[in-house]
Amino acid sequence: MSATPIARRLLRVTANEQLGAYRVLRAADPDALEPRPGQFAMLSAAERWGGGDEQRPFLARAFSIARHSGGESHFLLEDVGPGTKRLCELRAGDELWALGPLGQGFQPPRDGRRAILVGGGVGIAPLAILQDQLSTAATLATPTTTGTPTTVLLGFRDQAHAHGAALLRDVRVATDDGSVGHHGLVTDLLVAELDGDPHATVYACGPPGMLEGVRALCAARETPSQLALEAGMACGFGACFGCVVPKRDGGYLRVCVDGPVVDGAVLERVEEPMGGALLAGRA
Amino acid sequence: MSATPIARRLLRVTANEQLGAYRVLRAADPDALEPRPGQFAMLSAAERWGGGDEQRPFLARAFSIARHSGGESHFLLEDVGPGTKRLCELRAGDELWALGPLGQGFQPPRDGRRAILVGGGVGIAPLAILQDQLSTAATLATPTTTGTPTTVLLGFRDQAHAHGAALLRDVRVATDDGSVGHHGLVTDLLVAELDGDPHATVYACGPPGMLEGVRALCAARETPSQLALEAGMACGFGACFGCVVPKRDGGYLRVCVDGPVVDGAVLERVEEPMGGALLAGRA
Amino acid sequence: MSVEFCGLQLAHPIVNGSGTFDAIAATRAFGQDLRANFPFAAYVSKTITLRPRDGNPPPRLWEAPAGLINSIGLPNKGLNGYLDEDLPQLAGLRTRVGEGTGAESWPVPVITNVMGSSAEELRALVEACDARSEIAAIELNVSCPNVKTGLDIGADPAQLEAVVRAVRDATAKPLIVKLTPNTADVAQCALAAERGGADAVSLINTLRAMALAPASHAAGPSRWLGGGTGGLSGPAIRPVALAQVAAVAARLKIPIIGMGGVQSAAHARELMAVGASLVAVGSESFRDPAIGATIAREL
Amino acid sequence: MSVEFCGLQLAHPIVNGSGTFDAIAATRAFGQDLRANFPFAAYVSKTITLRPRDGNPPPRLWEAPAGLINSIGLPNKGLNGYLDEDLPQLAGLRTRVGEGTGAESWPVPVITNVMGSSAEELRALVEACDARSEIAAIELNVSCPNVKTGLDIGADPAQLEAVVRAVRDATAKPLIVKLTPNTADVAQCALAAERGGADAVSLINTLRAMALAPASHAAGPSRWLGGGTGGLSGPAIRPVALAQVAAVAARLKIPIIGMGGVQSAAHARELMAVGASLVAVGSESFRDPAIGATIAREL
Ligand SMILES: Cc1cc2nc3c(=O)[nH]c(=O)nc-3n(C[C@H](O)[C@H](O)[C@H](O)COP(=O)(O)OP(=O)(O)OC[C@H]3O[C@@H](n4cnc5c(N)ncnc54)[C@H](O)[C@@H]3O)c2cc1C
Ligand SMILES: Cc1cc2nc3c(=O)[nH]c(=O)nc-3n(C[C@H](O)[C@H](O)[C@H](O)COP(=O)(O)OP(=O)(O)OC[C@H]3O[C@@H](n4cnc5c(N)ncnc54)[C@H](O)[C@@H]3O)c2cc1C
Ligand SMILES: Cc1cc2nc3c(=O)[nH]c(=O)nc-3n(C[C@H](O)[C@H](O)[C@H](O)COP(=O)(O)O)c2cc1C
Ligand SMILES: Cc1cc2nc3c(=O)[nH]c(=O)nc-3n(C[C@H](O)[C@H](O)[C@H](O)COP(=O)(O)O)c2cc1C
Ligand code: FES
Ligand code: FES
Repeated sequence: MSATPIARRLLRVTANEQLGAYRVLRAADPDALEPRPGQFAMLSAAERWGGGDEQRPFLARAFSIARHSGGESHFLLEDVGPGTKRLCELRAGDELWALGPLGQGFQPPRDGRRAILVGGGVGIAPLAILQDQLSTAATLATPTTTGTPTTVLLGFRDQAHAHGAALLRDVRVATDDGSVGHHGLVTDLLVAELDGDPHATVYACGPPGMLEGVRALCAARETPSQLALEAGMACGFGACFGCVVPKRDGGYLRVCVDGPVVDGAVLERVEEPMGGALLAGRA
Repeated sequence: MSATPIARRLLRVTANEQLGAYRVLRAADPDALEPRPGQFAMLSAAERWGGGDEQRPFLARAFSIARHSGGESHFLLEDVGPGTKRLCELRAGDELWALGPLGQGFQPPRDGRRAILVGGGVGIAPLAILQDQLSTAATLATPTTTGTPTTVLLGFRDQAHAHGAALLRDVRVATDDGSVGHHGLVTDLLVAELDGDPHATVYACGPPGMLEGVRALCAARETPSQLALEAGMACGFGACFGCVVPKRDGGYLRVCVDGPVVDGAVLERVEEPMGGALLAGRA
Repeated sequence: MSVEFCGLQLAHPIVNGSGTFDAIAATRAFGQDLRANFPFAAYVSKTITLRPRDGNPPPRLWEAPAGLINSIGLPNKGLNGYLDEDLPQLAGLRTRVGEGTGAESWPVPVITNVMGSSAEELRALVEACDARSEIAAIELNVSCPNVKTGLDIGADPAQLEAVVRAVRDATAKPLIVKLTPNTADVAQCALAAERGGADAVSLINTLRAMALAPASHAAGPSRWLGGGTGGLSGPAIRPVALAQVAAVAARLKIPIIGMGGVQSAAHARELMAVGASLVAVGSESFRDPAIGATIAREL
Repeated sequence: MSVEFCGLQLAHPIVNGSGTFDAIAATRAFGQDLRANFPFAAYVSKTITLRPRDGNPPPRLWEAPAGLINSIGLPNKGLNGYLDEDLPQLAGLRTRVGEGTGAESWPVPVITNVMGSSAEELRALVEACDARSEIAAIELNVSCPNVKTGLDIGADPAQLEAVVRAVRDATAKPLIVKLTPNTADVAQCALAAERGGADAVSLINTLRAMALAPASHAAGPSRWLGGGTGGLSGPAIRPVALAQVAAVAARLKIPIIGMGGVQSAAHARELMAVGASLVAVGSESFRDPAIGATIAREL
């Protein structure tokens, strides 16, 4: 496979559609390399990136490649701050910068294991392209041509977010408020799956709490887990050393080049990156 | 007359129309005080003020109030940089912040002098409202109710810019390239006027070179001149001391509070503010 | 929201940064009403020097990424001009807090900011200010990057301590030392001011900065600012301000006026969280002259 | 556009800032092709210390107005890890200038950036680098705001001169001193480096800065960065960089690598206009990894 060029690509937005609480952004991306599931791109709007009251965003933002087909790249966006807000606003015809695909993607299941995909919130994005590829077994090079048997478990906050589940096929959903599917955590569904048949590989992407749940469940059962991590990123290609998470055996890994997908076994636990010391205040 | 409130007003754009090389921006401004001709407002777009490659504009920008009627303020804009570009882009319905009217406006002619209005480029803006008021003599409190006899001389670069002349009535135009009206400087027209009848007050606004021409011509003839100056401004209300021009008798005046309109006699000359020392470079 | 600061009772903790709000010019622009509705809880004057100064030749301003460079050069009427002409007009400013019938009117004390090129000059300035009842407190500018002397005194802890000590007994009014941010260790300078007898410190002043004329403007590349160099203010310097205020607060017992890039109540709260007692708003007032009042209301 | 710098022949004057481009990681991300098409004319390594360092706990980044605060904490494999594992991979980088048949390929020399907490440590680092032919020049980091020692040496002219003198005769390779911007008078520090025997200076490093966690994030207000404080880079600091490079250039005879907020050829030209011989691009590479090559082409 040839390599991602160092040059950013200027893409033209072809569609930006609402999907419940999310947006699906599509852009013509004929020159992109075929991404591996789990890889991401650094995106920024070509215009009006920055400014506003807080003079942000300044840096590009990381997004999982949700799909790449027909010369278009697809992204699933959730508006959580100035960068995602701006990207959510883009309309067909607008331009954005993209760098990627970047990082380490998911590895195919070994030993004939079935695949359990566990997604939480906007973290379902990389599972869409993963599901596609597992079902055709085209790039993940499994021994079968009929694809890997795949179970998809998705967790959402509420009904508006659960609409995002339409990005994948044959899914089972859990919601925090019980408005759709199982009332509770997606990891409840995972427990039942693993208890039924532990000969699986778990692929997970979602908020830190969910990933930590998945990691711990899999570790307890010695089920292999591949976790797609998130971290604040400045560059996405290993230049800044900003995106680190601690490794089980000491030191840190760079999520952008050593991840975002890592073997659950390399982590002690998945944590929300919390700031430094509390301020003592003054007397 | 009551005073400009310290609070900025959030105005809604009602129209933004092309006028040759310029735009005429109108905004609903029901709470504005009646401006005196020559006063200005500090404007900034409510959204997307800043950002972009150079992270500018940051400060508000100064604009002459070209007219204020029917509860609307009118501005004549020329796109010369990031701030004017953004304002030129505003569409009906968009919002902008306005502070003003600010500064010292034109004084009515004394001793029964007629008024000669001399404008250059976008500097014609404050002459529009001045012409209106001179013709009704409403606020300038001249002894006559039929208005002051007024001659309007406008200079432009070329035909596209000369379209701006439509902002005023009964004008005579000069263009640098001869495409409209007199082929040459607007000060050529002024010389002829003053030679014909020097019992006049000259009101001028335009680029520094033109203003200096007007100042010198008037000074030589002892004709009173009122010059509307420009200077880079951070605040517009005397807070920053940034907008100064040198006075004839030493020291500086603040264009925003001592001007923008000043008596030509207080200046030694009108100069393009040029930067500090040339860089020597290194061996 | 009312606060006590060095014995002064203030309506709220938001004041202006020296040189970024001219109460007299603002009253000309916005009318007498401003005098009863001043947007700040105390009024800090522009820096006053012994003799009048015209300030630097223009251009004096350059818009920078998320900020502003100024090279104003401390124009002022000189001590006597200030005391005779300006101070009487500055006395009696008031600010209003709360709405409707619950609104209260508070006096707005005057803090006079002074700069001198020697301890003697500074002492003369402080003595003269001490004699005037309209002045509630004195701020020593030892940090202005536009004038050589200001820099040197403020950046060297030993010199700074000596200067503060030299003027300290010339006044019983609160003495605030405005520190320079252009130094290796601002906490050392703050400690020196404290040892010298300062009642409070204020920071940060502008960062030394420069701008070149736009490529289109001159035959060769030239400095834009008439003063050659200038000082950077605005949001761009807010992270530096936060670090310096935190560093000073960790070492000092006396109160701190924090400033640098404050645009909102959230920014003011951050400076207070790291240890500022009062927060000053500078450049943001240029964009919105009422921002001081808005921040105070939203705190 | 080719330039000579301390005896090195470079394809053009644009290099990377230390710690803002990892040639090895970039080759993993962008492929082997990068090795023949490197975006910079010289490759400056991230700071290397004697012993390996993990760096600071996360979060390490905060986006600031027109910039970025980092608190990376100098993670690196240590001297031996660098010399044994990384350096062989860094040798042989090349860059291409011009298009089509006129294109020329130039070698990309390696400049190794080192930091030590004492003159002895620095000397050991410099000696080890001197022994390796793959290293073309050595940059001393005496300015990193994240590690106490770096600060103190670089901000005090006397100490700085002593340190540079102590390592100077340990190598015949060009010795570049990367100055700290967090100082009262950067020109004095630069002069001290020059007196100590530096062949060039580079500046500016990041400005000491701080960020608090978003109000939503914690029970009480807390520092965001795992390292407590960090360094500000990007466009926000460009006006400070311009002033400091100009101040140093006015006093020094040795060449200067200028950096700080460079995003375009116009910004690079400004630094060169005030006296920089080379220009380094730091944070902007994060937004656009090819920006070094773009700037070189547009100069
Ligand atoms: C590999 C990877 C893949 C991802 N895939 C997706 C995806 O497919 N879809 C998607 O929607 N998102 C995805 N994300 C998350 C996405 O990158 C972030 O939501 C985005 O960067 C947020 O930017 P923002 O400007 O909208 O919000 P920000 O304001 O940056 O807020 C996001 C979080 O950053 C922190 N923060 C707040 N202010 C600052 C500041 N000034 N500096 C630094 N941090 C701050 C806070 O913790 C805040 O909650 C992915 C992230 C990674 C690393
Ligand atoms: C009282 C007054 C009334 C005015 N009336 C009008 C009017 O009616 N209509 C109108 O179109 N204009 C008017 N102007 C001019 C208008 O304010 C300017 O054109 C505007 O501020 C330019 O902003 P900009 O961002 O578009 O361009 P800028 O980029 O700010 O460029 C304008 C000029 O500023 C300088 N400059 C460039 N970069 C910088 C920088 N970074 N920092 C500082 N200066 C820089 C250069 O000399 C440049 O040519 C008036 C000005 C004043 C003072
Ligand atoms: C135009 C301008 C003029 C200033 N004049 C003075 C001054 O006379 N004396 C002083 O101590 N500080 C002066 N300052 C510094 C401010 O008081 C303040 O310390 C600095 O601008 C940082 O705050 P800000 O980022 O909110 O503007 C000035 C700042 C600006 C922008
Ligand atoms: C994430 C990051 C890491 C850095 N690491 C180092 C370093 O290891 N050693 C060093 O000397 N400078 C380091 N720097 C400073 C840069 O080399 C440069 O001096 C500074 O960022 C200013 O340039 P810029 O504004 O173009 O980024 C680092 C800067 C950043 C942003
Ligand atoms: S985001 Fe820069 S190293 Fe990972
Ligand atoms: S623009 Fe600030 S004093 Fe005139």
